[in-house]
Amino acid sequence: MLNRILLGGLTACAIALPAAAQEAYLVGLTAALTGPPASTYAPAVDALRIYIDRVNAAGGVNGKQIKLVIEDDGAQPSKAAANTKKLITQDNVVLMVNASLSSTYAPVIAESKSANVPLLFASGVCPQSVYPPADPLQFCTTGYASQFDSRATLDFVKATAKGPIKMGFSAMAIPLSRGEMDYAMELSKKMDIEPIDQEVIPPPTADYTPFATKLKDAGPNWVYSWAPWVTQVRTLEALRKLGWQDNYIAWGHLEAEAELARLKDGKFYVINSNALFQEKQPIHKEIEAAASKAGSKFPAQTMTEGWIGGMAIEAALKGAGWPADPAKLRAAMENLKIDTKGLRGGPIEWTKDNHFRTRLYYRVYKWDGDKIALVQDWKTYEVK
Amino acid sequence: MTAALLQVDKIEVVYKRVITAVQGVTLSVGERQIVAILGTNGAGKTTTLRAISGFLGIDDARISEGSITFKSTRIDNELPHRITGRGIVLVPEREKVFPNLTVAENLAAPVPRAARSGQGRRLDERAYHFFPRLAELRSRTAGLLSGGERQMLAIGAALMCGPQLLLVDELSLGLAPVVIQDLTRRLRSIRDELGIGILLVEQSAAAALEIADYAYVMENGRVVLDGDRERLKSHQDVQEFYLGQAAGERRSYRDIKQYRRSRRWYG
Amino acid sequence: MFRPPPRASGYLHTNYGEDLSLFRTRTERVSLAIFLVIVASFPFLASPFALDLACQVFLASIGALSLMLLTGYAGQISLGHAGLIAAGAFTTGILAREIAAPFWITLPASALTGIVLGFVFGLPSLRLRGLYLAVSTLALHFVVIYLGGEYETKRGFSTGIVIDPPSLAGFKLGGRGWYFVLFVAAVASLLICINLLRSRSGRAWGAIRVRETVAEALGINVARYKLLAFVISSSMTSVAGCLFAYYRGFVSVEAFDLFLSIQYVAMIIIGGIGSLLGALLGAMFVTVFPYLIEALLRLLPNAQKLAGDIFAVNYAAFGVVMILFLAFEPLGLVGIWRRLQNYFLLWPFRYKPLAGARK
Amino acid sequence: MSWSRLGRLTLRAPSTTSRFQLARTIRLQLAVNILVLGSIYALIACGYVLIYRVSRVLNLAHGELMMLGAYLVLATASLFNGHPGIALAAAILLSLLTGAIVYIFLMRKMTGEMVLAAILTTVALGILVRGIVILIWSAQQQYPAQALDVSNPSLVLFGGARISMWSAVLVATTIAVYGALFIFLRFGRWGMRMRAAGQNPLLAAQRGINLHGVYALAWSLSTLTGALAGILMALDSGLTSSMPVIGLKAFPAALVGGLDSFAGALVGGLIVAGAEVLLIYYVDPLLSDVVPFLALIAMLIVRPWGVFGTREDLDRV
Repeated sequence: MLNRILLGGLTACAIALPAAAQEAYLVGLTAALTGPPASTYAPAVDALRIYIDRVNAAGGVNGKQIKLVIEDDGAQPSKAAANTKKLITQDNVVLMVNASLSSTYAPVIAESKSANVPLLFASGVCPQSVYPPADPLQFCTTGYASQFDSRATLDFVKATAKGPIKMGFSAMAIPLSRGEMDYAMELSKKMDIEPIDQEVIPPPTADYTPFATKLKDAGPNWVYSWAPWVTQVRTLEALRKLGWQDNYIAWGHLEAEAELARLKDGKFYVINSNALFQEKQPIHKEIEAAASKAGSKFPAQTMTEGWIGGMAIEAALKGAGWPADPAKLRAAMENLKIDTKGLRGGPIEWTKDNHFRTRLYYRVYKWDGDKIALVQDWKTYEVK
Repeated sequence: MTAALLQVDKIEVVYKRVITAVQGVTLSVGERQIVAILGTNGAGKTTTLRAISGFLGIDDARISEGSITFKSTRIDNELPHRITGRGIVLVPEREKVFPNLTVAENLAAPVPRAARSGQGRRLDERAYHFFPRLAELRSRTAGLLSGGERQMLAIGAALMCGPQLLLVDELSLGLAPVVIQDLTRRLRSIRDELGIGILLVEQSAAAALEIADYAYVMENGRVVLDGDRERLKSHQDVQEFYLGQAAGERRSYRDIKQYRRSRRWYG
Repeated sequence: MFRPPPRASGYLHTNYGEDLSLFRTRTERVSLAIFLVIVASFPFLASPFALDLACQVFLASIGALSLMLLTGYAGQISLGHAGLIAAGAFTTGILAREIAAPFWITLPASALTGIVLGFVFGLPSLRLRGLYLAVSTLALHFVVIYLGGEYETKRGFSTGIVIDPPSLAGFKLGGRGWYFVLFVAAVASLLICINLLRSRSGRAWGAIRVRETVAEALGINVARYKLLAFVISSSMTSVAGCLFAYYRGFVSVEAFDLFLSIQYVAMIIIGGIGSLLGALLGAMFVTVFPYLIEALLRLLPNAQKLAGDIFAVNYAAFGVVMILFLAFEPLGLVGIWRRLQNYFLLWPFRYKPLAGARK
Repeated sequence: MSWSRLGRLTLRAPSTTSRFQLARTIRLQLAVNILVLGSIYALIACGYVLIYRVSRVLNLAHGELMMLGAYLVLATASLFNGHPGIALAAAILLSLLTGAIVYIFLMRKMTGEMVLAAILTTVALGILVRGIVILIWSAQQQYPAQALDVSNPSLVLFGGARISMWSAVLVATTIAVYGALFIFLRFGRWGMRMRAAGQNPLLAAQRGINLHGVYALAWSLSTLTGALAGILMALDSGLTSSMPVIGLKAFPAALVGGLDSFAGALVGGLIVAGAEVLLIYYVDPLLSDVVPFLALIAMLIVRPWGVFGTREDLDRV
């Protein structure tokens, strides 16, 4: 807290750290650290930075340090484009990383393609172009992927629900979320789930009750929401306030673990591709230790995406050897196997034409009595 | 000369750092004395009044020379609401009431100087005492009042500030003569009962000289003549140019056109 | 009105040609030559990032000039500038995507959209003034953004419309190519503004800005000139939007939020309301300022650790600078520049010219 | 259109409640939604009106100041963690102070400037406040209700309509604030002076009213009501750094009602909220984002000075 106020007062710090060693891998990152969506991207960037600092502390990769150059684009496409151009041309980074809103993808892709520098999506949703047949320069480690998540969710609902299913949908009024909800409605018809209502909620909404009223009156016994966390949780709370007590399933963003504990709602399912921290696996303790040592203001539970991003960068740079140029790096990344040490259901494997992953693993959690319970263990889906 | 309540000596007011509106004006108002300033349009009357009440700032004007002292404390170029706090209250020329507030609210709004000494309640009666007509109009919105009633309300509201010196700007503007008579009579009774000084700025010299103990005549930003009521009334130029009594019989237009009497002020 | 730069006395002109020319004295022609040399050599010396920044400055100055024309000279406050840029960008995006129109169709098309929208944005100005007009342009901004968002989702471009750079007979515009194209566009819009302000409509706008009722009394058709101001300013802005779309290579609704409108209004205020030079200086300042702050803060030793906070500080610093300019330097950068010029113009004479004379 | 929707709903309603009774609950629930959203917009709108009415300045930083009030609750909650009452009171007092400070150190300098410069100063202030809030509290989703450990149960009103406790408190607060403002402006001396200063600043100064005092009072009252709205909304549904946008959505409500009348702000809030809720329910939820501004454009064309605003203001602006 004091540290923040100190900086808030803009007092100059005393000593300057020695400049980083000349010889280092240069990795550029453009991220939405300010602006409305910052709450979902800032923790991931912090995790990525802590991971890279830890790797550097342990001697770096192939004996060389990794210099991570972070630029904020405030989720603004024009700023993201300028940042990417600066990182590629001025800092001549060998690898570009994007941890920002999907609206910044197009300019970043355009800039890195013109300089053919490989581009890794670390905490934003994976664009279509990483699925097979993948674009040679784009890779993605983010947990959630459009269309696959809905298929896994509807499979889970079909498996657990007893009797006929009437499903409502809740999306945020951004093209990505609406597109996913439309796909889910089409898919549910094929699985004889009756889609009865879709609520599209504009981001700046003072009160979610009017939307929840409409959703509740449609009389669903299941509601599925795939959108930024604030829309998912606010719709649920509004529905509960209106006395709707049925099942609600949403995607598990990085805030999920803390929110499940806060809401303590027995019928609120969270489907996720990352393991939650309450399982206390060795990797989780490792992340918690690193986060507290680095004094990050974000809780360790929100750091899985960033950590996996760090692992991917480290593995890619190790594969490319030294000195690494974009072409060697891209070749190394094309058949990379990243061991997620339990953070995910299995390793992330990239092949020549599948830059997303060959297998997807989904888990479902729910609050049960006094702790978060695992409802469905890793379920695998092949990515064709 | 009774002890000077307000002493203005040789003030000069400059607008926008370029135009000198008033030069070398000296006047003084004693305790319980009614002083009038006569003059045509643009003679600098309102500027002088604004200089005294501190409202020059708004149209980018400033007192560049001279000083204004009120009960031996200098108040030139001081914040307007602080001058009112000392007891100098201005009854402005136009826009003299809050149109959307009722009469009672117009009287309650001002910040009475006396409030600091706690006799707020008594002030209300004072306004209604001098202007009983206002008591009947208590709940009517001020915007709907007639010209005369507005002037009464303006003076009443000024009294609410517990003034020691009342500056009245153009009392007679747009009012019927009988109303002016009534208002001037009330002004004198206010002066007698409350013992406050009044500085009256007027274009109709007749009404002003009715009640003024002392008067000044201003032209082109300078005081050209001053004296007590008798002296001014008997002065030939004041009669001709301000009171409209032409000397001798009526003359045809042609004569006047050729020979225009020049003013011998400095006699 | 459009004030020529201050110059010493003694320059007399004998014919209209000389009188109308923009660069009359020898010193001005020399300084123009030097300026052109610098501008021409800049792309070859500067790093690509500085080149990109320069292109952004040219784009911003077209928008700032048109807003200065509308708000600085015609006195019509408009908070809907981002909406107009979005309109230009979306026209280009839609035409390029739907019918793969080349740039010499999309450019005039976006100018046309600008004219139509200028007319629509301008209609309220006939009834409203000042604050209420600003609010009506703000409302129209939201409507344009809503329509853009609808188009994007209905046609499935969820991450924005990607368009490839314009090509004339196969010649693709590279980095430096863009620099010169945008420089020419900025100079063209500057000339348009200068000549407009020296013409009858310029004088009419000046009158409307000072006092509408008096302008009406002087026989100026206030409605016509207000709409003219809106139409010209909007068409220039949407052309800037079209160039923006081509330069960035994509169009998405998130790029044109309210903050962009505020940045443009900040440009003309910080630059100095009421002078074209102000618009240019303002555009340069507001575009370069965030990167300046970032570079400055990066010097802080533990910059890396506080990465997340630096950008909030950047955001707050922009607010502080705007407040400082508004509160302490109402004349803006141009005020400072004019004072500097006066100082050197009267260099031997310490005495400051009559303050009233040079407003 | 709406009939078919209603018909489809009732067919599938559980058989126990009669068709008539269910339709009544829906209508009641819609009325409650309109009431809650209307009082949110009205409480925010009265902040705009308070400042505009007295000093003719439109405070576009109202959304950010509202958010600052909510974040202050987080700070005071950690200071007085144990008794939420004191924490809330402290936060409200702090925001009152912020309003006065903002006026004295910033807006006082801008009184003489032109309209655009004053508006832009408030925008710059908004950017500054947003930067500081993100700096100190980060952009994460925060929950003041959790910090004050107060719960937010859902209350069942007559006829089956439901409302959350804090929304009910918000509606009550709005009514209380408007009542207090009405009495203060109608009968309080300082209230009358505020109205007087709003109508004719020059004459007010001549009557000894200290204009700076009145403007500071207006600004602090405005941040007080803004903070109330921010705090209650945050307690009801959590707090993120994107709350100022809601302040902007409440702005059309103030303008539809007429920028210088409180009755207008109240009615404007209800009109905009009603339009939004009914459109969401019967037409298309996506419109709720654009509805306030469409209502604004319609009002600006028909009656620019709003339902209750005074006409002459328009020319003087």
